[in-house]
Amino acid sequence: MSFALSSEQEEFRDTLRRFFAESSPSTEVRRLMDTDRGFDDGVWKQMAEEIGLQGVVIPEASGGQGLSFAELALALGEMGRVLHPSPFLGSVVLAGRAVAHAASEAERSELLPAIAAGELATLAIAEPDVGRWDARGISLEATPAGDGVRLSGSKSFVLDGHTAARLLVVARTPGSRGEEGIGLYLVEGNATGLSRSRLDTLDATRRLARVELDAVEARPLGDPGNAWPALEHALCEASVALCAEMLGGMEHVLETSVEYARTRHQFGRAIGSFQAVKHMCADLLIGLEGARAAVDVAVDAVVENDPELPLLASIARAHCNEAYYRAARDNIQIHGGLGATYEFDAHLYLRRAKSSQQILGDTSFHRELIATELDRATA
Amino acid sequence: MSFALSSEQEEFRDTLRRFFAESSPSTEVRRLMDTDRGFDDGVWKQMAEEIGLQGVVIPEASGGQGLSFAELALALGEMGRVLHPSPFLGSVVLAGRAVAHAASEAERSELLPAIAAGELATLAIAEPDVGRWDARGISLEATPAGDGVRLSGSKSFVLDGHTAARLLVVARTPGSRGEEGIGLYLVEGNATGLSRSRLDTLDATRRLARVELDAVEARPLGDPGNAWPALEHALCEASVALCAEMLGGMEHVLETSVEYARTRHQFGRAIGSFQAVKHMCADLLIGLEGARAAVDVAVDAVVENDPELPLLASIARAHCNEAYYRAARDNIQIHGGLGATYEFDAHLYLRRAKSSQQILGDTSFHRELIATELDRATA
Amino acid sequence: MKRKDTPEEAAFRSEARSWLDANAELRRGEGDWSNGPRVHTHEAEAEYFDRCRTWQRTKFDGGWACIAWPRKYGGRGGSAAQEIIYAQEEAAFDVTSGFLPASISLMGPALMRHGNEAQRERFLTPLQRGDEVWCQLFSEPEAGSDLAALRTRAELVDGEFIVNGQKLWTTSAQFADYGFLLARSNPDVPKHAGISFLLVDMSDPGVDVRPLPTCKGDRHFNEVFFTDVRIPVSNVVGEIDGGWAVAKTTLANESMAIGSGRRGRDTTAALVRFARDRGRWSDPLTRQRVATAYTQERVLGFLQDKLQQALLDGRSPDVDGSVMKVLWSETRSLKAEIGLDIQGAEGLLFGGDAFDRGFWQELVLDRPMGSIGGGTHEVHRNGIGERALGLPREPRVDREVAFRDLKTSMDGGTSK
Amino acid sequence: MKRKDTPEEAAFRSEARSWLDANAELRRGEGDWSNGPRVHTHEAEAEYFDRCRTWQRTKFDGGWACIAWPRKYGGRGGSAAQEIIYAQEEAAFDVTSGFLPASISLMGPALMRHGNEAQRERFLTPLQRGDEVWCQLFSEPEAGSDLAALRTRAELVDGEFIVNGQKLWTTSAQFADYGFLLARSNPDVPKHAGISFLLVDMSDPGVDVRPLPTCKGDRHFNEVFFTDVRIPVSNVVGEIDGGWAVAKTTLANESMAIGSGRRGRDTTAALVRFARDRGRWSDPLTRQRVATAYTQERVLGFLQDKLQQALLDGRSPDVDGSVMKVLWSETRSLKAEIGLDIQGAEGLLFGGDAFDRGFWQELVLDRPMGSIGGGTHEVHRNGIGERALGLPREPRVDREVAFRDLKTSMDGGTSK
Repeated sequence: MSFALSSEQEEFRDTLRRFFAESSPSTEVRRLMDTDRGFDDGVWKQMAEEIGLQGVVIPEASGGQGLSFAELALALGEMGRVLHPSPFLGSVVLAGRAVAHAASEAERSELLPAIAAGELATLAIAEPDVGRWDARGISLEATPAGDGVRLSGSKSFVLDGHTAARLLVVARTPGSRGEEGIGLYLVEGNATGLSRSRLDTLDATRRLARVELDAVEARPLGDPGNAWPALEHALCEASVALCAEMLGGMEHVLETSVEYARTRHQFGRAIGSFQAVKHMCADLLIGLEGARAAVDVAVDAVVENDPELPLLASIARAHCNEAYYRAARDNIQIHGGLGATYEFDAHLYLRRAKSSQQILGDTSFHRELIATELDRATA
Repeated sequence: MSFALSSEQEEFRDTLRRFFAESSPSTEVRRLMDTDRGFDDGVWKQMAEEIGLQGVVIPEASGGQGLSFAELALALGEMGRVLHPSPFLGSVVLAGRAVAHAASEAERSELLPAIAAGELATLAIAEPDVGRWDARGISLEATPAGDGVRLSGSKSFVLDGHTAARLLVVARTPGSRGEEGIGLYLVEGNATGLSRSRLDTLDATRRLARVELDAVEARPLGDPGNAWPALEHALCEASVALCAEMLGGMEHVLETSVEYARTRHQFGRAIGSFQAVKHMCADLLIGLEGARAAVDVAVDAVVENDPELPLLASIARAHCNEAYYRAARDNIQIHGGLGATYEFDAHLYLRRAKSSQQILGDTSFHRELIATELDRATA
Repeated sequence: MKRKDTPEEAAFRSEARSWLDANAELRRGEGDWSNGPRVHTHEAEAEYFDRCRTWQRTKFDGGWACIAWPRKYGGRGGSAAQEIIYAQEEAAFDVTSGFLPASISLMGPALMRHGNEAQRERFLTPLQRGDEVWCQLFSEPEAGSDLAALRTRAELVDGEFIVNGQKLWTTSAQFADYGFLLARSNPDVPKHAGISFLLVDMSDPGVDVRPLPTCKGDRHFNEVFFTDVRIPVSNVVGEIDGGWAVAKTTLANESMAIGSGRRGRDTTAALVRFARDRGRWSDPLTRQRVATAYTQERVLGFLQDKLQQALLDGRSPDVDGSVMKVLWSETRSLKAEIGLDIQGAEGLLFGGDAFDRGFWQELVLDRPMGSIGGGTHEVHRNGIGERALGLPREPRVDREVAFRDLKTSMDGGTSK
Repeated sequence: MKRKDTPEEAAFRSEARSWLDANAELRRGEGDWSNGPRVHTHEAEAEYFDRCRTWQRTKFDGGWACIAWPRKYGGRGGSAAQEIIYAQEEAAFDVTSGFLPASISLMGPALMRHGNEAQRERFLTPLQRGDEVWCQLFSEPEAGSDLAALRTRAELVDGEFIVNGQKLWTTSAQFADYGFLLARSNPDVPKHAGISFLLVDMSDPGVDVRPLPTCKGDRHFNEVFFTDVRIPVSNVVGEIDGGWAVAKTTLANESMAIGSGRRGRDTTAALVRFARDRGRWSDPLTRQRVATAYTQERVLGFLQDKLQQALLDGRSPDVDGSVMKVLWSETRSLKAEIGLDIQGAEGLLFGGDAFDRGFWQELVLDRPMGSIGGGTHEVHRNGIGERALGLPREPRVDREVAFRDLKTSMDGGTSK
């Protein structure tokens, strides 16, 4: 396990911290919350061209930096700290990892360079009402048509689905069930029969869309009937990436709380000298220390290709979901009246924390995955 | 609703408080914990003969005092305060209320005077392993034999089942299911084929026994095939009575905590001036105030024969189960090292609180009953 | 199950009912105007506020506005029990006075107890009629839980106070004619001893009211800025520098009102219907959590009943206001969490794209209104410990020091 | 997944393993003697204690007792990393030194840092060998969280300290040859400044050891009474009246040990098997709760790994000992509650009549050993806030006052 950062990693993190502090101050985040696209094209371009962030885990041969998942996790942590609004999670993590695991080598060398260059892709998997990020939740069927297939149906909760240039749609062969028959299909953003609409979201710093497909032409990627294991792997990685992002948010939230508790005076004393506030902060640190360790271990499991990854990813999610939400909630409480205003950023972190609990499978979903692993381990 | 006590009720409560303070000091409770019978015959006799407590809700015509359930609840509260060990809950509440609701008038005039006089009866309903206090949990069958029936099988968690002179056994007609076919059967303590053994209990101030029946002769009471509604009513009343007892325990526990927090000094200050302790006490008061109101309302529902009784009884249980256990646990925490010793009584209340959660249906059982009521109310 | 009315109470109840029948419509359950504006534009809120004001006037003219107030101050000279009976009856009708009764019940007792005769005569009747609307100007950015640390200055110059400073969390300031204001009139004495309670004309050009949006996005609250606002000495309630005593009267009324008043929408039933709708009502986890919330909701209701019974019986209430407030807020927050969790992925959405128009999402965001507004949970738990349980206070470092020498957040010190 | 050994570490590991193979049996999983006595009679505990002592002696003779201690004090002169590697290997064998390593690691560093050369030479080797067993005599009835408020008196008379007073929560006092004792040598100065750290011979007739049963019924702990026990001045560690500095060295070692050391029985797996056995494993409520407990258990394990890695790498540990301790205790308590709840009515039973011989019931009763023992959760949360987060301390009222003038519980004051 690599609980300690190398000096290169520390430098990488510091560079990113400066970059996002400058490019995503609260004023920018709030400005972008009110735009339709939800992110700044200039900053996105800078990320791709100056830092190569969209290609951080993409092999050098495909135009990426060929760094490890640990660097990707560091990058997400820095974005999470400032609530950086961008299609990074959808395009680089979800679409990028799905392609990396489920596409053929030829397809990878075609698609990954585009992602690395900052072209927007996304993964459309969950469906309206059902809202599950697992094989059970996929009903959309891929009907063979010519060389490719046609897709008809709906997807929802698609990250940046209204702006992505390419959609990777998860669908199943007609009549298949469960984990059988699942495939990954490429749909161009301008395909005929595709309509997409942005959804209003609790967390206005992350864009979601609903996607309707009416006999849309799609191109199968990889081994269409047998893509589930690869997609599951990609989803585990996305969960770990999300946790890394949550960790950054948690760190920011605790720092804010502690700073306020040290400097805000009431009754002639810093409020952090009162046990009610002090112990709230202590509990947040307990949650944060655990989250940090859980993320480190899960990131390491990705890097090492550890077969325990699905369990470790769900453990990280189950822990971070609770710890981040609690931290975001108590951060408001510690800030009192100030925390209750729209102007102060605390509620933006609460919205992010709450939404992070519900995307890519909610807490009870991940706990059930853990229980299923325990079934096996104790059988 | 009768949230306020009448002056007669206040006097009744004060008398009982003095009586139990004198007859059940901690030294006595601890002495009796190590005896097989688990209670003091002399005190039990005094309760019956001097105060008439065993007959408090039994009609005067049957040798009781003919007071209301409110007085019974007050009495249980006083017993709960001092952890008074006696067969009161089993004999007076469970057996007494089962006879009152399920037996015929003639049987009532035969059985209730004995209970009022202090003869021990009990209700045997839950069965080993299954451990449910509802119709679903009853498998024991009553096989017709002559005028009566014969019972073969096991009951467990029977309050004072090893010492009771009479057992009221709940059984079902052969082949019946659910709430159909349930009956109440009288078994004498010395019946042939009956064997009883005391169980070792987490709460050593309350005796439980396992009862084995091998073709034991039993006498049907009331309307044997249709006794479930009456028994359910008796069980609701018993749950309310248990809550009243828990309330007394909670009051004692909070008083102890507050007194200690006011007088124990650490770091040159009373520990109750520290917010960690103060807020713990405040939370206990929130729980206690709620418990008091919930018990008042449920007792009133018994008195008024309110059709909402089952719901109100389960609400009181669900609330008291949590509030008492939390109070007993935090009482130990507030007392620190002293609270962690065997010599100090705090753990006796913890054992009682924990056990009170699990007898007559546990918290999740009562929550499910509440949810079922919500089904109906919102259908 | 209800406590039975005495014959006098029954007669009063029926009188109230008859008057209500004649002057109001029964609630319909859906579309009642009294549930507040559907949309939160300034226009919709202003229209709603007008209806509230009209209803308050109707009540006053009928003799039902301030039932327990003395006749000489425009009240009915009735009892607290009659007030409750009237409220029980009124609850069946599609009427509300919105926030007005809150400001009336905060301001009225303070004026009756601490005001002079001239102030009572001038202000109490228009207050009850809703002709003059009041707002409470207490909280400040630097004086939250520690209200007495307020810094808005009131300097006495030539028989007038000149007020400069900022208040916030002021409900209805945008509609108010007058405000009751706490200001620092003497910084050279300990903080509680240098505060005056002043009545301020909100139409003064030096008063600037700006909306203060909450984290949920609501715009009920305001910030109020004072620039050289002149207040005649005759508008001081109580003694100059003795305003803290007056403030305590209004604060005591406030916390009881929060926990005991609002029953609002029957959200557990809504939760069950919602869970059923979402196919989650058969899930044992959901059932257990909803049962837990319902238990708390009912227990809170029992406490509210208990309080009312005590008032009806003329006993002093044996339920602590802070207990009710914390329980109310925690119950509301628990239901909000369940409502959001039931939705799973749909909980990501908001507004028009969300179920129930994002009602549960908004309730989650609204938690601070219960856990911070009206006093933080921490302050209320202190109160429960000290007032209700008699636990000792913390050592105080700010009692004996002149206000101007107090350590404050602005010193930037970390006092490590 | 494991961090890879350096070649030196690998060599050391294999050396340790060979020695262990030659001197101990592998764990069998069931019936290991090292899990502690099956029954809690004094005889069984004494026999277990003897085995622990024998194993400690074997380790010492093999050169494995105190790997990181300097050679001149009987240690191996090795590194912290080697200590961890040895412990990792030893974990596979059915051996334990019971409480001895704890008292060695509390006493050893204190003596090395604060003791004089004569004391080190006299005590350190028999300490490591388990030839002389030590107990810690710190806590008192009046000095719990506030240890420095201790009242056991040590009066200096003719070059000897005469000790009178009472200690409690003393582990293994019944088996101990020596104790390290904190006593009040000067009551006329503030409380931290008048304490001495003394080494006491437990066989002194003035020392009376009595068992102190815990609420669970365990008899591991003792009360120790001192009546005119004479201790030569040569047995003072550090300065007279300067014992608090020595105490702090031992206390810092203690809290880290609690959260990081005990992995013990893999209780989540036991919980799953138990739930399955009781027919409750298909219940979604149980599955979710067990998954929650397992998450905490694993996260705690990750933190323990992180700590070990830091030590192996020679970095200073970036996990706070109090964080580990609170998390450990809360996880244990959560599992206990689940284990009891799974049982439903069977949870009413105890001992032989209960499932798993009442293991879960006992674990519930044992909660205070985690939430109070080794410092209450409240004290640890203060520590996390102040030490790890830099939050300011509370105003202290007991720092500048002579010990004899301090307000104590015995004054009966309520300081309202």
